[in-house]
Parts: sequence; structure tokens; C-alpha cells
Amino acid sequence: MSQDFEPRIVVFACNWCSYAALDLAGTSRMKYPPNFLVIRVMCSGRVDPQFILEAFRRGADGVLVAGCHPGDCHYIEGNIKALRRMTLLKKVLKEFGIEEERFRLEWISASEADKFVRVANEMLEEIKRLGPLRIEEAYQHG
Amino acid sequence: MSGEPRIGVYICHCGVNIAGSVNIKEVVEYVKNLPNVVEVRDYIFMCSAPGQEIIKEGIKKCGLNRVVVAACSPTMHEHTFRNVLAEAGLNPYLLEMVNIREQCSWVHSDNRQAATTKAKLLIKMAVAKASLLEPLKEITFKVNKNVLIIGGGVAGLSSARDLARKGFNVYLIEKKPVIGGNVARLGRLAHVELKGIDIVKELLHQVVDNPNIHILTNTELVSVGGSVGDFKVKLVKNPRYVNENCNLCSECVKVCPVEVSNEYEFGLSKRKAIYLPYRNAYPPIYVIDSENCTRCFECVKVCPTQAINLAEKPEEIEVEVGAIVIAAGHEPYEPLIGEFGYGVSSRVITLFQLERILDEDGPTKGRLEVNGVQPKDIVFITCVGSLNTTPNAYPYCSRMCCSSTIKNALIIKEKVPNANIYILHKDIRTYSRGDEQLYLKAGESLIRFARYREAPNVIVNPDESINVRFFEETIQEPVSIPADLVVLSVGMKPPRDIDKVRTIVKVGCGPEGFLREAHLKLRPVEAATDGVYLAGTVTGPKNIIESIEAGGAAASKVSTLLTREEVRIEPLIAVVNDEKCSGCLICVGICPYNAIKLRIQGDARVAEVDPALCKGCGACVASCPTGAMQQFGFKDNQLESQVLAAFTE
Amino acid sequence: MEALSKPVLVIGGGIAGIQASLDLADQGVHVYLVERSPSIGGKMARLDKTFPTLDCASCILTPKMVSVARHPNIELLTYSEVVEVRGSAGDFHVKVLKKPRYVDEDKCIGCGECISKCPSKVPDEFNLGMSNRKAIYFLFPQAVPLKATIDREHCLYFTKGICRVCERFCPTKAINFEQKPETLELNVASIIIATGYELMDPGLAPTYGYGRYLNVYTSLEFERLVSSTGPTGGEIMRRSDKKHPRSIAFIQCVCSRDVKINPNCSAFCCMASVKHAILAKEHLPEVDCTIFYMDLRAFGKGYQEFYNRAMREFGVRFIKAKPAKIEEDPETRDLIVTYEDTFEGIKKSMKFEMVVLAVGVKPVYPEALPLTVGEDGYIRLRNPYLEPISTTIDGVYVVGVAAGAKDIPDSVIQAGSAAIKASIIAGGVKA
Amino acid sequence: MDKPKIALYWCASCGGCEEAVVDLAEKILDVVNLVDIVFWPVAMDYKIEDVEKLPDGSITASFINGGIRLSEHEHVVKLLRRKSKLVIAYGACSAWGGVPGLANLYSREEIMRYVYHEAPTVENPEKIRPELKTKVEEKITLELPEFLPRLLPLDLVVDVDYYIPGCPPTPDVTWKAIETLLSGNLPPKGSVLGALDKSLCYECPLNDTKPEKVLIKEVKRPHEVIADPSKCLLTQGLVCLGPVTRGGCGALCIKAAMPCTGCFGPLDEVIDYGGKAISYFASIVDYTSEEEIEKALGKILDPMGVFYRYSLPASRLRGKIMLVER
Repeated sequence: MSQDFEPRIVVFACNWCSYAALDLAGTSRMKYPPNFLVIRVMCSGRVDPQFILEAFRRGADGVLVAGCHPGDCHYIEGNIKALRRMTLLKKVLKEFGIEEERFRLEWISASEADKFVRVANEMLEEIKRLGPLRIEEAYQHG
Repeated sequence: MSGEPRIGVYICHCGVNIAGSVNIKEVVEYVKNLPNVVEVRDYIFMCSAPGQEIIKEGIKKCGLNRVVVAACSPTMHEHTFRNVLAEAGLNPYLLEMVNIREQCSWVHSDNRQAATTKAKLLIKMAVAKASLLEPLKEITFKVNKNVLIIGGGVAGLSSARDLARKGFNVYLIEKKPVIGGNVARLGRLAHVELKGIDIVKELLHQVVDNPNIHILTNTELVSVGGSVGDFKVKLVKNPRYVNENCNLCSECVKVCPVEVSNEYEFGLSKRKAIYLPYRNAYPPIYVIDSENCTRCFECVKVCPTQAINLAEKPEEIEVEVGAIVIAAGHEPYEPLIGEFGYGVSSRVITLFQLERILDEDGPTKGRLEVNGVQPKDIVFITCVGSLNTTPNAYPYCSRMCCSSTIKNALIIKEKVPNANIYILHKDIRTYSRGDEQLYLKAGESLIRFARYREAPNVIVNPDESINVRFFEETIQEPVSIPADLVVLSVGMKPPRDIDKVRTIVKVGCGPEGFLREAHLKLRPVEAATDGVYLAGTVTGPKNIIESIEAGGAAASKVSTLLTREEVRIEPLIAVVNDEKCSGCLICVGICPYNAIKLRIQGDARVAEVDPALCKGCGACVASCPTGAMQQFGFKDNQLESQVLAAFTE
Repeated sequence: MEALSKPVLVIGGGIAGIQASLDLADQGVHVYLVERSPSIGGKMARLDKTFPTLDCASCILTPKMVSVARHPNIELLTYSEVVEVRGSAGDFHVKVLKKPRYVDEDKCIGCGECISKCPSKVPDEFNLGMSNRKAIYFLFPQAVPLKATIDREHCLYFTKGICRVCERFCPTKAINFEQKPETLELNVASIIIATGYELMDPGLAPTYGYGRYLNVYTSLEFERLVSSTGPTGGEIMRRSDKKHPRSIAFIQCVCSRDVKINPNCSAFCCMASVKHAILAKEHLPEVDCTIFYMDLRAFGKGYQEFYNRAMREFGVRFIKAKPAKIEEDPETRDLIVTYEDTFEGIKKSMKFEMVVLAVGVKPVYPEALPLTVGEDGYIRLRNPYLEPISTTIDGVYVVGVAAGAKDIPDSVIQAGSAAIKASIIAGGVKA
Repeated sequence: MDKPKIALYWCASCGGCEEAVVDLAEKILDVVNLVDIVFWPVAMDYKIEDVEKLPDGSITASFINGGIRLSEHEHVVKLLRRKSKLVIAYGACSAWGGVPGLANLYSREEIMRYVYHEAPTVENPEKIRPELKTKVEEKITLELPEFLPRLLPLDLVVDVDYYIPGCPPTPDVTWKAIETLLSGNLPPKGSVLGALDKSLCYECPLNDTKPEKVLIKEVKRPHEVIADPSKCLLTQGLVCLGPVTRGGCGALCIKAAMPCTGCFGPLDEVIDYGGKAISYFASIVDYTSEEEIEKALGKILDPMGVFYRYSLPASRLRGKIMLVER
């Protein structure tokens, strides 16, 4: 794949854990690639698979949904609801021909800034290897 | 608020925190051309008074009806800027914050161009969402004037004392049968002629007679419903099997056939199945340990006051409170068997066991002796369980152990003037007022200090003598010290079942399990959950004085809440569009708070959200099959607009 | 929320006084907050970032300052001093002297027009003299209240009888050269002392050469030097040649933990220096940072982890030693630090391009109160365990560094603890 | 006054929608009395040329069923669009692609290969495939319309005014839609005619049998269970898409103890029918561990066929993305 391909990746981050972890990455002056655009939600349980399909349709090369670890949800088990939905969504994405590396559901607690950095680096590398999703070209086929 | 969106975008430099890695000028030029944006301003500190004025002025001068602030994390200043909007006469929920500091400038400071591009995109996404924001009305509740305090140690007691004096009704619950926590079992304290129990007794003296305080021992939290200002709490009071008629005559203890190790004396003595945990325990009533009781009824037979009832059952108690203070304390770190010889030799004890031994009310009546013999060569090892000393240890400093170690060494010197005392340490951290003088005094008393980096090796010889070997950092030589008593200065760890409590009350914790404060520096006694406060060592190690002060500080915060007649909460909750709801019931089963009920409307049933119960997670919204359920501040179209803006150029 | 009770006096507008005032005010208690300088904010306002999170101090403090200014239950008396206290708990009679700003606070809109026109330059005390301000000035740009103050000692009109430029340019006619000191009489139920500290005089440790050697700084000076709002806009540069230093030594326990000068530990300097070393590394990645310490007191939540990061991630060097002396190379103005290498037991010396002294602190107390001071130089407390913030005068509390050196979270906690006690005396809760 | 002129056309569909019109039974006569049918290839002998001759905008309404699969479909619907005041997507295929739209999971080549070579009933040893142009004699060349790369719903090819849902639309829905159109009181453009603005649960007779919390432990396929016709099928573990599907069909399938498969399509607020269906259905699978959730949802062997049965070409992604040659 071309070296100058800079994927754009959307992150849906739960306010209490993952968003806080992203903040912590900042306050700890960690570094991660600038390709991740965060949309804050109060809970990963708010994330509707429709948004993820919409993101891919608009040109996302990857989507990351990040929530609290099971058992740690600020809303008891919103993250479990996310897990259920994303499990089914993954099957559907596969049928749509979207490689599994492009979509991840990760548990990132407020103290795991380093985990976010690791996940971000991994995802970026994998997606760079895959190349762009090229949704617009697919659309031009009708 | 109708009409076309008129958005003002305010970009903060945060000194050089943002401006250092983001080209603010370029961002400003870019943002000017975004749809609906009518004003763009930047300033060195948007959160400062002049910064806030700029926003207010913009709202008035440009007739703004939406505001985007690109600055730090919303967890830091969303509240601040909402107030700014309110003061300028704009609904505070017409604000959208963009995190261009924590999630942009700080993490991309190595790539100015990328940070600038990302800042632009993030602002563009926020502007898109802002265009769709709606004014929201805050939800208000009447504030219940009662408070629940979880934990009867010094932090909880000091909170209870201050709140009761202020006139609030306090429920203080303690899981154990006795009040006083860890402090109650400490011997003489530093700087004063007081023992741990004296502090507890004095605090108790100040609270037990106050009619506003209800102390419930043997009581645990079952569930918490409701929210700030109006919590509905279920408690269970486990049976003590002995009632207030008990006069501590100890007849029961004499006849009880069961003997087990006394955990309140850290295993230094035995107790019966019916027992008083330690001398001077409060309440002064025996307790039966149902796990070990054989139900032989001998105690019942001999009790002269008929105080014992083995048929007692757990009792469910419901209370309604406006605020909750978690003061669940800590547990001393318990070394593993074999760690520094602990559990291998009875001559290796923890600092807490030493406190009991040196206490006149303790198992040896204050005589320094182990196995009946007075030790002379005594080695203290600090940072046991702390500072990653051993693989099992925690990374943090437990704060109180250095002073406590020195204090105990000095007490030993008083009792056994010819004792040879070594304190092995990594650093002596006597930071608290007066403690440095204690350290100096220890030096004058010929207590010897040695510095280690790698954990000392405690070698228990076949003849039971002990050698402590370590590499001394200052003289850079290996050293072996013979010892007939090794004291492990153990640190603090979170209490065993804190996870249960924090899950019920919904408070986050750090990596080691201590509860997380809303802000480490400026909100140290508040949880992120409204109406929940944290006092004492439950947030991390503290000494006694600091715990008592934290109790007071938590009381102060509770008082600021309970003084109000009503409380406002963020209206970012779920809401049903009656026109679209088909009454399919899916949301009802999804809601973790039972906040959704069906209501008959005409010939159909529609879902209805109880705003007092909804916590705003949005799980029902994602589950709603028709889009009838939405969440204020996070509506489908608002989130979708962010996705769109992230990509469309 | 209306005040239902008798007022409380808070003396000192640093973070402890601010927090105590806000807590009281939120409990419906009317508060007089007296601050002797022209703005609240105290020492924390001078900090660039705070350990261990590296939160920027302004970002967390300025909103609190704004809240104080607009709280209906707080009456802010800046540029004022308590001159007399009589009475007892529940009924103190207090006299407060309001110094003249020569600017009408009601009229001044904080536009700064006067400041830009003032011709008289004065060393800026907020930046510890490392930059200049005008004779009419704001203490700092985010000052609360944002009202200009004329420094009479340096004002050309007051000293030479000429100028009055500020008066001419003031758009609201706020300048008033005729303003007189004013004495206010307050009746309060309780008093909270939050008067903070000042640094010990580094001249007490003459072997370190502060004042003689240009490139020796105090830690507070260094704090301003790394601050983006400071005299150099955050550029770390030497006084002698305006060059970035390639090596910095941070020396702990200067004028503290020293039986001859001041035996107390100042509690926060270790972490402040660790933070300074990290900030220096962030500003100048090539800089070499060395911390000379006696015991590294990283005791608070997250502090040890912060210390570990300084060592591992930022490569800060830690040497356990208390240097004996510093000498200056007269040519380069570099500094030679002599210390005993405890490992080898020999005297060593090391050259640095900048030295920062973590100078100890001493408390500041209002003279108007008959307080007893203990052997350690801090106010004597009634009972350090049971009432750790109660002075020997009933109804008078002491918090923050004035009650013993401590860091920000501990000051905030004490402030809250004092607030509830004062609020109990003030009474008036409608429960 | 002239009677309104009506055209009916059939693109890629099974023909059921044509039947549905006939299913109006005697009401068809009322319709015929009220309108002039100017084009209806399946029933009347009009040719394309006849339509071409009509002035632009002279047809009151064209009812088009089926998705756009062939170049001919594209040509005709564009023509009808030009000639018509209103274009109405009739039936699920026209509105969202319908069952034939599931072909979007495969490339043209894959489809051709399967249909002409690999399907079990095909006997084609010479591997002959239809050509776009076939020379029959010297002067006669037969032309076939082109098979487009993807099937598209009508509104991705021409502007559509209204939608009538169903596979096929029920007579009741069809009649209500016609009534609405004839009333002259036209709803906003883009409206769905003849159906409800609420989901099927609203009119489902079994909705009242749901327990307070609708959560399921075991997902069942229809052939694995003899469903109790008096109890909500979803609560019996069947994937019923009633909650996420527009009502108005009269719950016909449910009354026959078959779960709703979604032929009335999404409600207005829904962004992507299948995405929403996944979101709702997965939410109620009452397990918390990854393994158990995976196991329960693993019972859905063909998620696209279940959740996108009628709407794949109208989904956000339209079909398999990787058909794009890399």
C-alpha cells in the first residue's frame, strides 16, 4: 500500500473510562497517531451499529468502540449491551466485505491510557496494511 | 431558540499547552468558513475571567445561539463554560466543547501540522453537532436532609460528627461489629499521650450522644437507588445475637467451647465464638461469630441478663438520604507467607502486630515480648507491600508507615533502652508537620537507619535466629544484621470488598482499587457521581490526622448539598417521542435502572422515562427499534452529524 | 440560596482560602474573604503545572477564582488587611484596612488601557522581579478582580507630582488619586486563617550563592520561567546570557530539614522539583536534569509513579546528597556543585549551566490575632489529632501551608474541614 | 375533465407486486373507472414507443415495482420519470431493493458464473453465456439489456415521490395508498403511503402477551420450533423484526405464527434498517459473557438474509464493498 495513505479512524469513547483514558494519555504526554477522531458518548451502550455503518459509508477506514471493562460500567452493564450488538455487527460487517481489522470493540479503563495507545498503533498499522476502504469507488459501481 | 443556528467558536491557547502544538491562526481561519459559524475568537486562557468575558460579549454582540469552546477536556471545564452561557442568558446546554488539548495538542506535540489538521476536524465535528443542539431544562429534585456514611473509622466518625453538629440526620453504618476501624487498635500515637482508641472514643463521645446520629454496626449496603439529593438505600443489619442488655460480665466467654484466632489482634491471641473484639470496643456488647458458633447454647444458659438470642435474623433496613459518604477505609497489607520470613518465623511480625504488642490493652499488656521473650535486636523493614519492593507489592507510597515506624522504634527505646534498633528503608518520608522532628529524635536516640534498594533477605536460621541481609546503599556494601525481632512496616491496600460497595454506589477506582476522586487536586473528597463523597483512606493512603480532616472536608461538601432546598441534575437523559413509540417494550428490558414504564395513551401503550431514575446511559436509545427513544445531548442526528463532519470535506 | 447565618471571615485568598470561602458560601454562609494583594490566587496562580497530573494550574484555579468573584455569598476584599480582632467565637469584631488602589473598583472595567499608557516600569513581583510591570498594573492577566491598582511608590504622579496619563486614558474615569485608606468593621462568627507562606530567605544558605550567581534560581522563579505566562513566555533561559541551559541541577532541602536554619520538611518541594525536571525535559529535550535530594518524599497519590516516570521516561538523574557548596565559573557563569558521593564516600563536583534551589517555606500569620506559635514555628493547635485545624482561640481555624507545609490536595481538604466547623459556629442551617 | 393517467411497470421483481394489483379484486374495477392506464406491460399491449410519444409530465402517476438491475430498467424508469408527475415505488424491491437485492453480496461475475455454470440444475458444458449483442444473421443482431454491477432501489436512479411498502403490498395498503393519491390531499414528498407511522408491534395482536422485560436466552429458527400462536414470537426466541418494521400490514405473518421478516421496511427515524435491527435484536440477548453471546447469536446463520432481507441495496453500504477490484 502507498506509504502516504493516512487512514481516518472514528473512535466512539465512553465518557467514564475510555474518554478518560484518552485524556490521561494527554496528561501523561503519551504520543499516538493523529488519525483517530473521538466522538464522546456517555456509555458504549449508547453506540448504535447504525453509526458505525454510517462512518464506513462516509469514508472511515476504521472504527473503534471503546468502553469500560465488563463489570466496571458506570451504568452497570451498558458495555455488555455494546458487546452484544457489536458481536452481531461484526458478522454483518464481514458479509459487507469489511475486513475485521477495521472494526474493534475494546475495553479501556480510565487508567489504561497505554492500552489505548497500543490499540491505536496496532489498528493503524493493520489498516495501513489493508489500504483505504475505498467506499466511494464501491459506490460508483452503483 | 428557534431560527438558524448562529454559532460562536472560542479557541483557547491554554498558554502554550495548545498554542504550542496547534497553529491557532490557521485553525481560526478554517473555522470562520464552517457553516453557521458567525464568530471565531481565540484567547490565551478561555477559562479565565477575561476569557469568559469574551464569550459573554460574543453571545450578546453577535446574537449567538450556540457556542463551541475548543479547549481542554469537557470533564475539566464543561461546567465552567455552561455557567458562562447561563450568565449570558443562553441555555447552558447550547454549548459543545472540543477537546483539543488532552486529545490533540498534548498527544501530537511532535507533529504540529497533524495536530492542527486534527484540531480543525474536531472543531468541525463539534460545530456540526452544535447546530443541532437544543436548549434543555435541568431536572430538579427536593433534597433529602439525611446522609449515609459508609464506614465507622475515624474518617467516617469525623464526617458524622461535623454533619450532625450542623444539624443533619446521619446514618453511620459499619460492616464490622465494632466502630473505630484501624485506628482503634493502634497503640500510643506520635506527638501526644493518646492511643488510637482514645481518638476513637473522643470522636464517639462527640457523636453517640447526638440525637442526629444513628450508628448501625454489623450493617452492610445492599442497594442504592435514586440519585443525588434523593437516594433510596437498602441496608442489611446482620445479627449480633447479643443485645444491649449485655453487661460484659464475660460469663458467656468462659463457657464458650470454641476457640479461634482473634483477627482483631492480628492473630496474636485467641478468642471465643462469643467475644469482644478488643478492650474498650464500641459498642460495649459481645458479639457471636456465627461462622464458628456451634449453637451449643451454653452462653445462652449462663447469660444473667438474657442478652443472647441465637435465633436473631438479618434485618432489612431502608433509609432515604440526600448524600452518601464512602469512608470504607483500607486494610493493612498482609505479607505473603515467606515474604521477608513472615509466617515462617513468629519473630517476624507486621507493624500493626507491633502496635498491639506495645499497647497496654493488647495481648501482652504492653510488654515487648515474642514467644514470652523480650527481643533486643530489632530490625524494621519499611515499604513492605509498597513501592514495588516485592513482586506482590503495590507501586504507591503508603505515606504513614515511615513516621509510624519511627514512632514505634522510639516507644521500644523507652521500654527497652538497650535495644538495638535498625530501620531499613528506601527513603524516610516524614513529611507531615512535626514528623521530621521525630526523625531527628530517632537519630539522637541512636536508632540506626540503613538504606536498601533491593528487598532485604530475611533469613530464618535453623536455630530460629534471624539474619537480615541486604545491600546498604549509602556505604555500598552488603550487610547482615542479626535480629530477634523483624518488624515489617506494611502499607495500606484497599479494603477487600470495596468493589462491591463502589459498584453499588457507582464510583470508579484507580488501578490498585482505591476509589477515584472527581479531581485529584481540587475535588479530593468528591466522587464523579453526584451526591457521593469520599473520605479517608478509601481514596488512598493517609495518616490519622489527614483522614480526620478528609472526613471534615467531605462533611463540608455534603453540607453544601444538603443546605440547598433542591438540586439540579444534568438533563442528558432519555426521552420518548410519543408519536413514534410503538409500545414494543424493548427499552423496558434494557434499562438497568427500571426507569422506563409503559403508559396507556389513547388506545396504545407508549414508553415513558422517569427522569428521576434515568441516569443517561443511552442504552435504551441504541436498542429502540423505531428511533422513538432519544437521549438529550446525544440524539441520533447529533451523533450522526459528528460522523458526517469527520469525513465530508 | 440566601445566607441564614452570621458571616465568617477568611483571611488569605490562595487556594486554601478560596476553597474554604466557596465551601462556606455554598453552605449559605456569608463570607468576607480578605486578601492583602490586589488579586486572589496566591501561590498556586504562579504555578505553571501541578504534579502529578501536570494539569495546568491556571486551568484548574482560575475557574475557582471566577466562582469566588461572582458568588453572591462572598464579599471579596482584596488589597486589604485585617488590622484588629476582638471578641470571641460566635462574635468576633474585626477591623479590615482597605488600602487605596487609586482606582475605583466599581468603575474599572479591566480594559488595561491605563496600563499600556503608563510610562513607569517596575520589577514585577508576580514574576519575582524577572520582568517588569507598570506602576499601574494587574497582578497578572487573569487576576480576580480584574481591577487595576496604582503602586504609589512607583507612580510618577505620587513620586514626582506629574503624569496622570492613566487618568487621561481611562475610558470610565475610574482613576482616583484622592482615594484614602478605608477601615471596615465586620462582625463575624468565626475566622479561618489561610495566609499561606513565603519562601525562606535563600541567603540563609550562603554557600549556594543565590543572589551572587546569576544562574542560581529559586524553585518559584523556575516555576515562572517555565510558565507560558511567565517573563520569558515559557522559554527556559539563563539570566546571564539568555541561552538555554544544557544542564540543570535541582537542589532539595535548601533552608529546610536543616537544624540550624529550619528543621521542618516543606512537604511539596521534592515533587515540585521532580515536576520541574520533567517540564525542563519537555521544553528542552536535550537538557540534562539532576536532582540532589536527601529523601525523595513522593508520598501522595500518584506521586511515586510520577517520580518513577521522571527516572525512567524522562531520564532525570537522582543523586542522594546535600551539596556542600556551589561555585561560579566567572567566565561561563556555569555553576560547580560540590557534594559528597555517599556511594564512594568521596567529594565530587559537577558542572551545571543552571541551578534551581528548592527553598523551604515559613508560614505567614496575620499580626492582628494573638496566636501562639509552637517550637516548629507553626501555630499551636488545640489538639493535633482531634481538631487538627483548631487554633488555641476558640472559633479560629488555620488551614493550608499556614498550618504546616503541605501540597494542594491536602490544603483543599483542610479548607473544607475548616469550612464545616466555621459553618457550624455560624449556624443557621434550615435542616 | 380527463381521468388521471396511470402507468405501471415491472423491474427486477418476482411479479408478486403485479399480482398484488390484481388482488385488489373487484376494487380494481373502481380503479379502472377512475383512471386511464396508459402503460402496463404485464397486462396491456402498450409499447415503450407509446410512452415516448406522450408529452412530458402527462402521466399522473407511475407505479414502479422491482429494483433496477438491468440497463433496460434504468432506461424505462428514467423515461417514466420524465413523463410522470408522480413516481411511486411500489413494493419492497422498488423501495429498498427487496430479496433480489441480496445479490449485491456478489459480483456480476460471481452471479453469472453461478447462474450459467454452477447452479445444480444447470447443464451447460460449453460454458455459454448470454452476450450483449448476438449476431443471428447477417443483418440481424439481437441485443440484450446490460446486467448492471449492482441492483439499486428506484430512488437511487430516479427521483421518487412516494413509497408503498410490502412484499408485496397488501391490497389494503394498496387501496389506502390509491385513496390518498386520489384524494388530492398529497402528503409530503418521500412519504410512505398506506401504512402506519409506528412499528408492527403497535398493531400486533400478540404485543400484549410480552412479559415486562423482553429478553431472550435462545435464538431459534422458524423451522426449529412449533411456535405458540398466542404468544409474542420474539419472546419464543424467533427473530421477529416486527419491532423495527413499519406496521400497516395487519400482522398477517404473525397471525400465521410466522415472525415478521421486515417487508414493510424501516420507520422514518431509522438510518439503516439492518443496522437498527441488529442493534435492537442483539440488545435483548440475555447473556453477559463473550462466549455465551457469541454462541446465542451464532444461531443466526445468515445475518444478511435475516436483517437485510428486503433492504440491502438501500443500506448505508449497499452491498459487499470488496467487489471493487483492488
